This record gives sequence, structure tokens and C-alpha cells, in this order.
Amino acid sequence: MHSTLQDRIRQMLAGHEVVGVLGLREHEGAVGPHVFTAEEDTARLVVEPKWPLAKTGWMIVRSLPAGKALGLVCRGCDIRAIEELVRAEQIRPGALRTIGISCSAGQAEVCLCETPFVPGEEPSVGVDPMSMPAVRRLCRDPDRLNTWREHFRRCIKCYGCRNSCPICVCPACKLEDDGYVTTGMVPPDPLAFHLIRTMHLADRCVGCGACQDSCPSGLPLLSLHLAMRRALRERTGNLNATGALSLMLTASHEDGTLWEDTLGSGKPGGGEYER
Amino acid sequence: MNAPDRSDSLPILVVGAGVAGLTAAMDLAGLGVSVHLVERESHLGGQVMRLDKLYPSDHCGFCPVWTEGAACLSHPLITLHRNTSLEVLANEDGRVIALLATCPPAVDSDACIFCGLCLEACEAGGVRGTIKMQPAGLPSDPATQPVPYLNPVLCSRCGECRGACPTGAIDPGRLDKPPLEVRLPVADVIFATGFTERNPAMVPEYLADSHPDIFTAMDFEAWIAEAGPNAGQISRRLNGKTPRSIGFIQCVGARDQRFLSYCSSVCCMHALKQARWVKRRLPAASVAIFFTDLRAEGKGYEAYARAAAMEGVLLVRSRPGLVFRLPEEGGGSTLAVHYEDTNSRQLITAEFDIVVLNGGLTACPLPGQSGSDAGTGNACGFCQEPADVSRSVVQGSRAAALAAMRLARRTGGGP
Amino acid sequence: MTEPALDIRTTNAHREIRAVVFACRWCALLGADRAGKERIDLPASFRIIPVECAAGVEPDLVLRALADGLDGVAVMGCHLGGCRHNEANRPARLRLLLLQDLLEIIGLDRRRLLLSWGTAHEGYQFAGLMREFTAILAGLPAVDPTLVRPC
Amino acid sequence: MSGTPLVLICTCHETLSRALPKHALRIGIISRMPAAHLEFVPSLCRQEDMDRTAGLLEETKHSAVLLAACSPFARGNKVIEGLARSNYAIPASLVDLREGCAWIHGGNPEAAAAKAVDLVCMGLAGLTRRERSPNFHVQRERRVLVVGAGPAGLAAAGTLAQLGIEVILADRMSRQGGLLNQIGRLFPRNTPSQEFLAPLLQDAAHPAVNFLPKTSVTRTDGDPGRFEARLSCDGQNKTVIAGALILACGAMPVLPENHFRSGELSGVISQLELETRLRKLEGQEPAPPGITGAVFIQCMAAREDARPYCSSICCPTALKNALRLKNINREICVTILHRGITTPGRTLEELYRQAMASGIRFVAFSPADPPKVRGDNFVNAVSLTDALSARRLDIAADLVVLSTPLRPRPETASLAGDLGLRLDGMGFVCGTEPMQPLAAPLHGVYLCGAVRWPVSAQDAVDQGRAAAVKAATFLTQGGVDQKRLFLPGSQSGIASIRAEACSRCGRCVAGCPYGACRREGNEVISVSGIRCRGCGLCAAVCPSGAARIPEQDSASMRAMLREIAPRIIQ
Repeated sequence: MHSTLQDRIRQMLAGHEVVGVLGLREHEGAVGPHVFTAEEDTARLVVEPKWPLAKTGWMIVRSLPAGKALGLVCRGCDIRAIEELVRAEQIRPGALRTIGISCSAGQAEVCLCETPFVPGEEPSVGVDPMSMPAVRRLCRDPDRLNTWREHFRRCIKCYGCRNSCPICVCPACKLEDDGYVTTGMVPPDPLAFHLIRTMHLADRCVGCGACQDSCPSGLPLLSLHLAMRRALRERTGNLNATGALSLMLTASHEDGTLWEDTLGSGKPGGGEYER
Repeated sequence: MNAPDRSDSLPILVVGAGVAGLTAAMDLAGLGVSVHLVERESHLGGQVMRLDKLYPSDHCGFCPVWTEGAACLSHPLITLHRNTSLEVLANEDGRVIALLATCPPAVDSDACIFCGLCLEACEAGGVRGTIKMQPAGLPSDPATQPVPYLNPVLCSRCGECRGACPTGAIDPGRLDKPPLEVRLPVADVIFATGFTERNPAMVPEYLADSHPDIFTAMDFEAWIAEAGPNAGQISRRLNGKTPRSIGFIQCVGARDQRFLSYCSSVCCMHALKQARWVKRRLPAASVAIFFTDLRAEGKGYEAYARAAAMEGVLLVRSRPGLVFRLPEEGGGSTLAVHYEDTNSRQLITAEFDIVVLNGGLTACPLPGQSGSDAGTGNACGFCQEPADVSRSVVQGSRAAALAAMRLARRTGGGP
Repeated sequence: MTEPALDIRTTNAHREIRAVVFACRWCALLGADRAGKERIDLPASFRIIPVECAAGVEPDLVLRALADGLDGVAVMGCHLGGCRHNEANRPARLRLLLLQDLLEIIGLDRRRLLLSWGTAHEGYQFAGLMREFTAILAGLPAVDPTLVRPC
Repeated sequence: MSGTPLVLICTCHETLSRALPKHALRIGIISRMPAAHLEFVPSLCRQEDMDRTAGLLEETKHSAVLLAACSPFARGNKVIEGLARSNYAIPASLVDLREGCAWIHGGNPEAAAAKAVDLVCMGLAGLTRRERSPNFHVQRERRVLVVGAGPAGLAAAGTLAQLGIEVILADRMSRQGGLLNQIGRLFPRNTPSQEFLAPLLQDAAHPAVNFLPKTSVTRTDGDPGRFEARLSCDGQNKTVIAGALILACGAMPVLPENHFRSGELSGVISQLELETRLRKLEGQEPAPPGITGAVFIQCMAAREDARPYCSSICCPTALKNALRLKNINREICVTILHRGITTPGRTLEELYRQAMASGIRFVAFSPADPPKVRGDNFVNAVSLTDALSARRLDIAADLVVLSTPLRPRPETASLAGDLGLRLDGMGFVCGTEPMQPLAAPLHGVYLCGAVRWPVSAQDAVDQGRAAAVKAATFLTQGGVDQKRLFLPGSQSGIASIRAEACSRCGRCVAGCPYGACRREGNEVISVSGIRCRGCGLCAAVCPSGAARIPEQDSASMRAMLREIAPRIIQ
């Protein structure tokens, strides 16, 4: 598989389809992102460890002149992120040519990933995040508020989660706005800082785990996002794991409901209240 | 570009501020034509304000109308005459003159601040119950503020209330004043006088008026309205108990050679709406509609009727011949409806706790027309042809269009 | 689900409940107004902020309100199908239901966010909702200051 | 005093002082809002009070005024409007201390006073940060594009022309009149359709009406006041600019597809075909022989799961044509098989009575047991069970007429889609029920006739006139700020998008219920002032806080929340 991957990159470079291909390179014993421009370079291409590259790709593509494209070696989550960025008009369609690699079952388990594969490749086995004990503990346990409080308390407000997130590309961020998150306060107001971020990603998170990977305090942010994604899927009836949920929260959904309150008691005719 | 000022030309008179009249007035004003809108009641919106819900959206009845009414009140080109009736429409030398008579109520609802001091003053000096808080206009109208109502029969004209009122809103002296008459030359008249519900007692076999649990459709609407006396709860008028069964009898006095030969057009959907609301609030109650032809021809109506049937509303093609009392254990009585079931082809006598009589809606007569034929009047809404809200507002706009076209022909220019 | 009490000091003490109500001016605001006209006596626990449409209520602001230490937030709009803004309340409902889900995920009681679509349009209904909401909030611990503002 | 906000607290003729003691309010407010200047007034709502208030404001030069009075639905709005009329425009807003506080917390004066202080402080916090949406200028082309020249479209065009508005009347056919050209006579009065059309055609032959035959609309863009419609006129592309659009493109008949053996037996025809035959028959003198028994079957392909609606025109049409057959030859046995005769109202019910009186027989059938058409090459009978008597009937027939319901035209969906209009489950276009059934949610777009729902020719004409008057109203109100006119005391504003914060992610574009937010080229997302009605959905879904409604800005909302937040935490 590795060699076919290198072949495809060489083909891409040889055909001048792209100005270069972004992938991982082993260099002097360390692995890091690299834009391969020469065919012979590709010998040093590696695919491990998992390293979400969508955001790096976005940064490079942004500065490319029109008509130029970049190749990107990426995983299922990266492809979803790129689709999302194209939909949000952050990347010109076709400016990022993806070369997908599916993840192993082991990697999927680490990433709590339901869909660790790329379109066109043999689907590999994913995991149901909500069945994982660690996630259940965080999102179902009766004492979870305490757990989350301890986690949120360790936040150093480095914005690493936002900066690494392939979806967070806003030029202005509410997390830096004193109206929402008190400036100069560390750790930040958790209800505001972390939950606002979660709400913003509720219908867009691709589950890449970049936020969690980049968090110096080890906050289990991915579980939060995955739990939200599941909640949205259950609410909208869109239970296809790979199905795009994007814009679910802005589009209109008709159902037969007429009157509703979440207490379930103020309904017409309930009338147990004297005047 | 501003709307041309037509304030110098004669206004158009719109008689009736129900949904049709309101729409006609708003459309004309929107074209820059000045309008005088005459309403017999003290509130705008007409019969629709008495509806708790509208079919087929199940939208609250008053709310959309209330918005239109508010817009109408603040429109600079609309002059509103409340508590006013059109007495005579005369043709004098080719000019149409309307004679309006206004009876201002004892309480000026524009000045009243609803503080209730008049009540206290009256209770101290007068007969209890002489002044009551009640919504201006209709008891079930949720949009208007309850204002004091001075009962002209009980009132001793002592004037205590006037003394107590901080804003001078109440004046028992107004009770005895003759109506204020105004002569108004108008360019054109649009009638939108709407309908009234005929007393179903005219149909002897249905016992109307003789049992508290026999309602007319509009009474029942008020009885179960969320803004009504029971805050949306459904109970029997006889004893306050929850009804186990409710029967709706359609075409009462309508499509009937003895009374009104026509179809009132809105009652099938009206009954379906009430039946669905009953079912929503009392899922256990059995609800039946006895109809002649179920007329659900408008936009979304058939789907509404299907939904009603799905929810368990029993639809029976039948014209019951008789309603009578059945003695109930522990006193009182329920009602029996005697009908021929066209499905089983048997004569059935079914017991109902509540019977709603639906059908006899008659157009209000067009006022001011006796003796003179102004010849320019055109009618819209129910007074022209039985119509529901959606049809009435279209007819209202159409009447405005025709009046504007006549005006344009006369003055030789568009709006 | 009930929230675990995190701070003993804030649970037992008699405290003043504070909630904010974002009320759509076409529907819930009328209900609130009607309750006022009828002089229905209500707990003084809520403050109303009128909005043009429930769809204009930012979930972020709801979170901010909770982070400010308010016990609860209510968002009240028109009945579904009766929105004055071309059905804008339907996606709003989904957004806010999801926000309730989020509260539940981290362990806060979802009832801290009350959503009402058309059920608050009459005075007595608005009053009923407010009484019940206040009672529910009174039964919950105060929004834990250490969660709100970590020390 | 200049530059400070003024708080005017109305004591409602001292009736509120019991629940809200003045000193408690004064201490509470001044301690939290030291800059505010506080005054108690006995009343704000009488005209002289408003004049006095306006005079006071003019003298004292306060930066803003907060009126703490009663509910906007009681007198509050009136007070605000009264001030606005006084030509002294400073930021003003209203908080409701009566219905919203004193009257509902009378049982707990201490809490009521505390809440009143909060409400006033919230009001001040919001007021001092509040902004106003800029006024926008709307260009309104005094020209209306009417799509469809059937009875509805013709009536709309004729009405508009007489009101002095230019009309482009486009129809896909070469001839005006729409479906009426396929129909000989119209219910309820059996009017020849050409006679019915004549005055409409005459009105529409106005110089202000430009009729484009063989024209279809391929795309519509632009905003209310200036729509751009791309037309295909007899194969040629053309773009027209119109201030408003009227959709009158009608519906199409559902013709039988082997229903009741229509393809198989001769003598089983659609109502539409009967129209053609009747036209020939009615011209003949004396009455031609041939038909002895005619059976009409109603609700063909309607009121069933696949087409779950009543097409509303079929019953009166059948009655009219049955009567025409009777007029040709009284000896013809005419039977109408129905599932309930739908003739609501006065005139249609009269038609029904007339049909009964003329000897036409009515038999109800159940949809579960539909009539069976018998015959061999030629129809000779219809068998059915009378749903009321349960008797089996065999009715001799040499003509079976199947009712012809209407269904939406295929182009309706794309036309509606371009304008962001919703279709109902059946594919007809939706207006704004219940008070504006002919107005789309978007300003400047109106519906009439069968594009909205099947209607009679007369109703189509009425709707055409009604739609025309709505369009004329829209175009006439140029310069008048409709929003202020229609929503007195409204806080609704117009969305704006801060370019520096916008990522162009398009969430507002996807969510806006009026299509007001949109991408234009590579620029930031723009908002159409006339489309926007200030619901604020864009602001709620914008992740970067770029979209906002100035009147309902999150900064001022946040400031209000700060006033409510528990003091200890602050």
C-alpha cells in the first residue's frame, strides 16, 4: 500500500497537477509535515503517526495563486474536513487534491473514530465512540460534572484546540471576545469557553481529534465533540455515520409538532394553574 | 418617491373592520387613498377575534389579525370610527354622503389606565357589579386589555367613579347621551359587514337553548378557548365535569329549505378544527361529526380532515333527526342524538355529554341602503358570500382593487 | 436526571432564583403581558429580554448567561408553524435542543434551559411555565461558582 | 446633565408606588447607575404628558431616555411613538414596570422593587449600547412581471394597468386565456368562457401591458423592488426588470390514465374532453341523437393517498356539464357518482339544487369500493354499491365522464425555488397564511389562481385583482419605510455583517428565512435590506460574530445579562 501511495504522489508531481504534495516526512529521526515537490523525495514519505493535515493544507492553499493546486496525503477525517471547508468556501473546489489512506482498526480505536476510511477505499472497521467506556464515563456517568470540572480547571487557555482545528478558520473568534469569554482569566469560564466552542462545532466537527491531540493539559475534548455529534444525529434522524451534518442547525426541519415546551406541562388544556 | 397625497380627495368608506374590511382598508391606504373605516364594535378584527384557533394551520386566531389591526390603527391614511354604525347612505346631487352614528362607551379605553380605582369607588357607593373589568369587545379576546365596563342598567349615575378616575376615562354621563352623528361625503363604499350566527333554536328538533351542554359553534369556541373562561380546559357547562363524548351536528338550519338553503361553507372545517382540539386535550373523549357532505376543498383542508380521522374523530355522514335529554345518574341529564348511521344503515341513538350545533351563519345586512341606492357599493367577505379568513382577505383586497380602479378612472391616474 | 450538588454551601441555603427569559415579541411577550394584565401573582425570579424572534437567540449567549451564574434560561417562541419569520423557529428549536443535550453531556441539568414554542402565548400558560421553571431551578443547586469561575 | 441618560419612571397616577416604592427604586438604580438622572412622573401617556416630556428632553439635552412605564401593548408603544413624533429624536426605549413587574409581583414588594431596579438597569445597559440599523433606499421599478395569462394573470395585469403600473404579461402559450380556452362554459352561471374572458382581455389590452407570448421564465434573481427575470421568448433569451412579481402560472389537468378503463373502452372520457364534445353538441340544432345515459364519476385520481387533496373545482364542473347535457336533451339520464358533493357557499349550493331539480341523479360511493365500468369495446353500464343504501346498482351508460382534478405545473417548483418560496406537500405554492394568503414571505412576490390552489375562474380573477392591489401597494410605498409603518414600536432592525470578522462560511446564507444574506462574487456576504426582516437568525448561527442586528446586538444583550447576574459572582 505504501508503495502505491508513493506511485500516486509521483504521478501527481510528474503530471504537474499540483505544485507539491503535503505529507509526512521522516527527517533526521523526526516526523513532520512536508511539501514534497520532487519525485525522488517521496522515498522519505511516512504515514504514521496519525497527523491531521487538513488545516496545514488549508493554510498553504490559501496563499496559492488561482489555478494552482496542492496534493494532500490524508485520512478520512482530513477528507471530511476538506469537504467542509470547500462547502464553507474556505478552499476553492479542486485546489486540494486528496490522496486518501484508510486508518487501521487500532488507530480507529485510539481516535474513537466511527469512519476511519476514505471514500473509494476498502472500508476499515470503526468503533462506536459512545460504546467506549472512557467516553461513557465522561458523558453518561452521574458524577460527570465533577469530572468535567476537574478537566476544565486544567485548561491554560492556550487556544491550541481552536488553532489546530481544521474547521475553526474564522477571522474573528468569540473565544477572544470579552462579551463571551472574560479576557485575562485563566482558566477560562468553562461554560463559556469550552461549551461555546462545542456548540460552534456541533454540526461541523469531523472527529479528527486535532483539538485533543494538541491540548497540553490533556482535556478529553474529542469525547465532548463526538457526544454532541451523536446527539445531533439522533435529533435529526441522520444516523449515517459519514453523512454530512453541516448546516443542520441552520436549515429548516418540518415536523408535525405544534406546541411544545420542554417542561411538558404548559400545554394547552393542561390548565392546572388557577388564574 | 413618496406615496401621492390624496388627502384632498374624498375618502373611501369601509363598513366593517373584520378581516375583510381591515384588509380592504389597509390595501387602499397602501395605495395612498384615504379611508374611513367604520366598526360597530369597540374592537377591530370582527368574528375572527372570537376564534381561538384558525384552520388549517391551527394558528391562534387573534394573533395575525391583531397585528393587522395594530398596523391599521397607526396608519396615517386610515380614520377609524369605532362604536359607530352607518345609518344612511344618501345620494345628494351625485355625491355620496354617509351618515355615521357613534355611541361612545362610558369608559374611554384610550384614556383608561386599567388601575381599577373606579371599581373600588363604585363598590363603596353603588350597587355591586355595576362596574366590571372585561376585555373591550369580546370576553375571549386576549389581545385587548380588560377595561372597566359600566353596566347602564345598574348604574345610578352617582359619578363616584368619575371622581376616582385619575385620567377622566370614565363618565357615566355618556351613557345617556344621544349618538354623535357625522355626515361624511365619500367617494366609494366597501361593505364588509360579515356574518352573525343564527340562533339554532329555530331548528326545533335540536333542543338548542334548552340544555346547557348544547352549544353553538361560536359558543363552544369561546368555551374551550385558551383565552376563554376555562383557559383551554374542556368541561360540561351543566356540571363542570370533563365530557366523555362530544357530538358535532353540521348544517343546523343550513342547506335546509326551512331556513337557510345555502351552505355556510366554513362549518365543516370549523367542526374538524374543534374536534381535533378536543381530541388533543381529551384523548379519551369520543368525538363524532355528523355531516351532510364533508366540504374540505381549500388549501390543505383535505389533509386536515384526514388527520382528524387518523386521530380518531369519527366522521359520520348523517343528518340527525332528533336530540333529546337522557337522565343521568345523580341528577342532571346528558344528551342523546338520534341518527341513521349510513355505514351500518341502522338507526342509532348515541349519548353525548356535549352537542355542538354548527351551520346557520347569515350575512349581516348591508346598512344604510334603504331608500337610496348609492350604486357604488361593493361587498366583500362573508356578507357577500360565505367565506373563511383566507377567502375573506382575498375578497377584501379585491374590493380594494375595484374601488381603486374606479377612483383611478374618475381621477384619471394611478396611485 | 438531577445534577449532583457540587458545593454544599450553595445547596441548602435559601437563595434567590434568577433566570432570564428571551421572549419572542410576537408570542411569548404577549403571554407575559397578558399575565400582567390579569395580575397573576408570580415569583419574581425571571427577567424578560424581548427579542424579535426566538431564532435570533444565540446559543452562545445562553451559555454566557449560565456562566454569569444565572440559574436558568428560557427561550420562548411562536408555535411551530406559526413563526412570524418564515419558519425560522424550527431550526432555532433544533439548535437549542442540542444546547440542552450539551448541558446534559457535561452533567448540568437540561431543564436549566427551558424551551417553549407557543405554549406561553396565554397569560395563565406563561404564568404556569414560570412557576414551574422557578420551582425546578429552586430544586437544583446554584450554578456552581467553581465551575463558572474556577479558582 | 447633558450627555447623561435620563430615566423617567411613570408611577401611573401613583397607582404603582405601593408595589414599587420610590425610594427603593431610587437607591437601587442610582447605586448601580450613578450616571443616570432619575425622575418620577405621575403619567406619561396623555398627549400633554408626551408634549411635556418632549419639551423636557429638549431643554435638558440628555443623551438618551429610558421610559420605565407600562407594557408596550398597553400604552408603552404609544408613548414611544408620541416622543418619536415630537421631532426630538434621541435614543429612547421602554421597560415595562407595570404589567411586567408591579402587577405580577404584588405579593412580594421587596422582590418586585429589586426586579424593577434590575429592569431599569437592564434597560439602561441596553439603551446606551443600542444602535440603529441604517435606513436603506429601495429602488422600486414601477413594473410588474405577471407570469401566466390565464384568468388570474389577465385580471392582475388589467388591474395593474388601470392603476397606472406597467405590466409584462408572459405566458407559455401564444394565446391568452389559459385553461379557459379548453373549456366551453363556466360554472356557476354557465357563462361561455370567451364571454367571461372578453372584459379581461379588453382590460389587459391596455397600452401599459406588454404581452409576451410563448414565453417561459428560466430564472429570477434580484431583490424586491428590482427583480431580474430571464425569459425565453419563443426561443429567444430576454431579461426583464420588474419591481414585483405575480405568479399566475396556473395548474394543469390530471387526465385519466386507464382509470375506470378509460384507455380501453370508448365512451369513457375526461371532463376536459366532454367540454370539447359539448361545444360541438351545443352548436347543433336539433339535438343530436346518441347519448342516452351519462355517468359522471367524481374524485378520479384525487382524495387518495397518491393525491391526497380535493381539487375543489370538479364537483361544480360536473354539475355544470351535467346540466348542459340535460339542456341538450332532457331525455338523457345523467347520474353523478360522488364521494360528497363539494359546493360550498351560496351560489354553488344553488347550482347543486338546480341540478337536483333538473332530474340529475346523485349516488354516493365509497372509495373502498369504487364504481366499475362495464362494457366491451364500448361502455354500456356502470355498477356500484350505493354507499348510503348499500344497494347494488347497474346504471346503463353510453358515456362515462371522469372528473378532472388540477395538479401543479412542472415549472412551478423551479420558479418557486428561485424565489425561495415554499411548496405545500402537493406541490402548490404557499403564501403567508392566514392574513396574506396571496403574498409570499418575500416582499414583492404575490400569487394568484391555481398556482396556489385549484380555484374557479371567478375566484382566479378575484385573486388576480387582489394580488395586483398587493403588488401596487408594494410599489407605491416607495420611500416609506415599510418596517416602521407596519411594525410600530418595533425593535426589528436589519442585519449587517462586519467584513473584518466574516469568514464567508455561508451559515447565514443557508439559514436566512428570506434569502437576504448572500454571497456576491468573492466579496464578503452582503445583506439585502429589503429582504431582511430582522429575525436575527444570521447572528445566532454566525460562528465569528460577524452578523448582527444593531437593535438586538449581542453586546447590548450581554450587558443586560450582566445586570441580571447574581451580585456575588460579579
